[in-house]
Amino acid sequence: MSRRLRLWLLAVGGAGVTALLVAAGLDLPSFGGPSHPYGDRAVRASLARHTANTIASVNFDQRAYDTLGEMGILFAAVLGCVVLLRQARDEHRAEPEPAEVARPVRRYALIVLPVALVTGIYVVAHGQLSPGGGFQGGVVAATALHLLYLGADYRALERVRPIGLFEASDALAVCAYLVLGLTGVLAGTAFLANTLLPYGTFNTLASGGIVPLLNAAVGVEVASAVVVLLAGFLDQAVEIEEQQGS
Amino acid sequence: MTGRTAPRTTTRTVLLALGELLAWWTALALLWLVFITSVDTLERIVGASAAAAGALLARAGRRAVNWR
Amino acid sequence: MNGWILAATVVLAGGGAAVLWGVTSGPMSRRVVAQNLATSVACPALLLLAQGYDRPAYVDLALLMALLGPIGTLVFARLLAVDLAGDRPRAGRESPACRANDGNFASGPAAWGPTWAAAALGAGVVVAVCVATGPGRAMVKLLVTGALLIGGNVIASRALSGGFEGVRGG
Amino acid sequence: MADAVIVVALLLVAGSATAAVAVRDPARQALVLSVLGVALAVLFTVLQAPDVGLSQLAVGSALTPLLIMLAVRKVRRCGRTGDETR
Repeated sequence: MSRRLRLWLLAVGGAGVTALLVAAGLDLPSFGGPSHPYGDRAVRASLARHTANTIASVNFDQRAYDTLGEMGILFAAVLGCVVLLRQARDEHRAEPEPAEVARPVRRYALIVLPVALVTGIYVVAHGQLSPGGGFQGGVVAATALHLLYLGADYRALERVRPIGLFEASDALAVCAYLVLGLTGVLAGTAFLANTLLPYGTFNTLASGGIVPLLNAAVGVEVASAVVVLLAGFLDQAVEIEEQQGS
Repeated sequence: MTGRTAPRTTTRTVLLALGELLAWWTALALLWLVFITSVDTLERIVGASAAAAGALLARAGRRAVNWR
Repeated sequence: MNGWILAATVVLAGGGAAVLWGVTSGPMSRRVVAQNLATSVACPALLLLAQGYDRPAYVDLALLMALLGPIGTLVFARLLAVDLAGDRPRAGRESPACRANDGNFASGPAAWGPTWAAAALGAGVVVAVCVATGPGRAMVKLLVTGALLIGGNVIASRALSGGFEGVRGG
Repeated sequence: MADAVIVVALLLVAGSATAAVAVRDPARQALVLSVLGVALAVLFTVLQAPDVGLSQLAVGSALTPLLIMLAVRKVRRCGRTGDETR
């Protein structure tokens, strides 16, 4: 195909997409209007199940099956990264060099490390009450751990990060989500149906039935997955070297 | 000589470790109380566990950095 | 639209434009300083928005911003340490001409101007929001956010001006 | 007038996204990308979607820069050892 033809093809395709987008844009309801058919129903359903944060109710109750799929995507993506970034036969591990970091930076890292972990757990645990949830809190908790690499060196991080444990907890958290869903089937209702647990008092930690438990499972899964993913990247960037002269 | 001083050192190390953990646990539990809006029993239990995890990580992190 | 949201708009427009200009032009040392400033502009703006929309739950966003923003800057300071050390004017042969080339907020001592300005902005916003909230646990949460923001920014600036000079390969 | 803050956030996102595409060096791109993450988080907040804003904040402020910068370092190291061997 010549360059000229390709450009023409691109122009025709672009014009078509533009026309469709403009047509769709003209048909949209106006910005910030009063009519929210889906929103009204979602809010009503979430209030009926005593979940203060409607987003958590949508993610972990009304459409919990979608979240299972997203969790599977993250799990598969991290699995793929671990396979791709493994130590190949023509590579060897070099001991990471110790680093001298300025003292205020090191102290900041050591102080913020537990604060960030507690904040991450808070975001996971309060997912059904305030903005946040398993994904956000899990990422914060996993980021906290890597302050040890930033504030000191990779060896310090490796000492507090038993990677096998994180791989196992990643898989176990996915299993926990599935088992929580299957208990619904065993009890005679649907997969991932939020009917087993009491809905609790509105706006307390125990409200929302199954939502806080699914939130916790996702939180553990995301935190472990991020730690395992970053471990693959850090190994490649800091430790693994190509064999000299190969 | 070393055999006689060893137990005292161990007790002292254990006390120091407990003190460090307790200080971190108190600070982090107070932080949790600051974050939340309504306080009830379950909230206290979860907060205490989160603070304990944070205190353990704080000590592990400090030891990992000071180790060399 | 109330005064809080107006203040947030002003902070976002002014600070955002400065950050965008700084992060897209000039030497690497200036770009990382601008990236660090993004945190200290966005976090006060988020606090003002939480107050303006009258939703205390939105303070969580500012809290996470204050916690994670400096960590992001530390990532750049650590992994770009070699590039930044090359950019930085050496203390020995620091001439006025060499300084003038680096623009108005280059690395080294000159980066402390915007850092303290951003810290003052953060402190001012936190105090204003605290006064509006009144005493209580919500106020302590705001103060914790402010402390994390200002401390994190100062430490990140310290890291950018040679905090990782002892780091070679690791 | 009430939408001024939304307009400002949208302009910031558009500006930083364009800059992220226009800058060519991966390390500098990562810097612009982290600013884009902050701008997106603010945009989601002013559009009253704090959950999405929190996700963007958690991923965009520290995790994505770390992944990109580690990949950049690995590529640079590979280039250096390749030069030495040759």
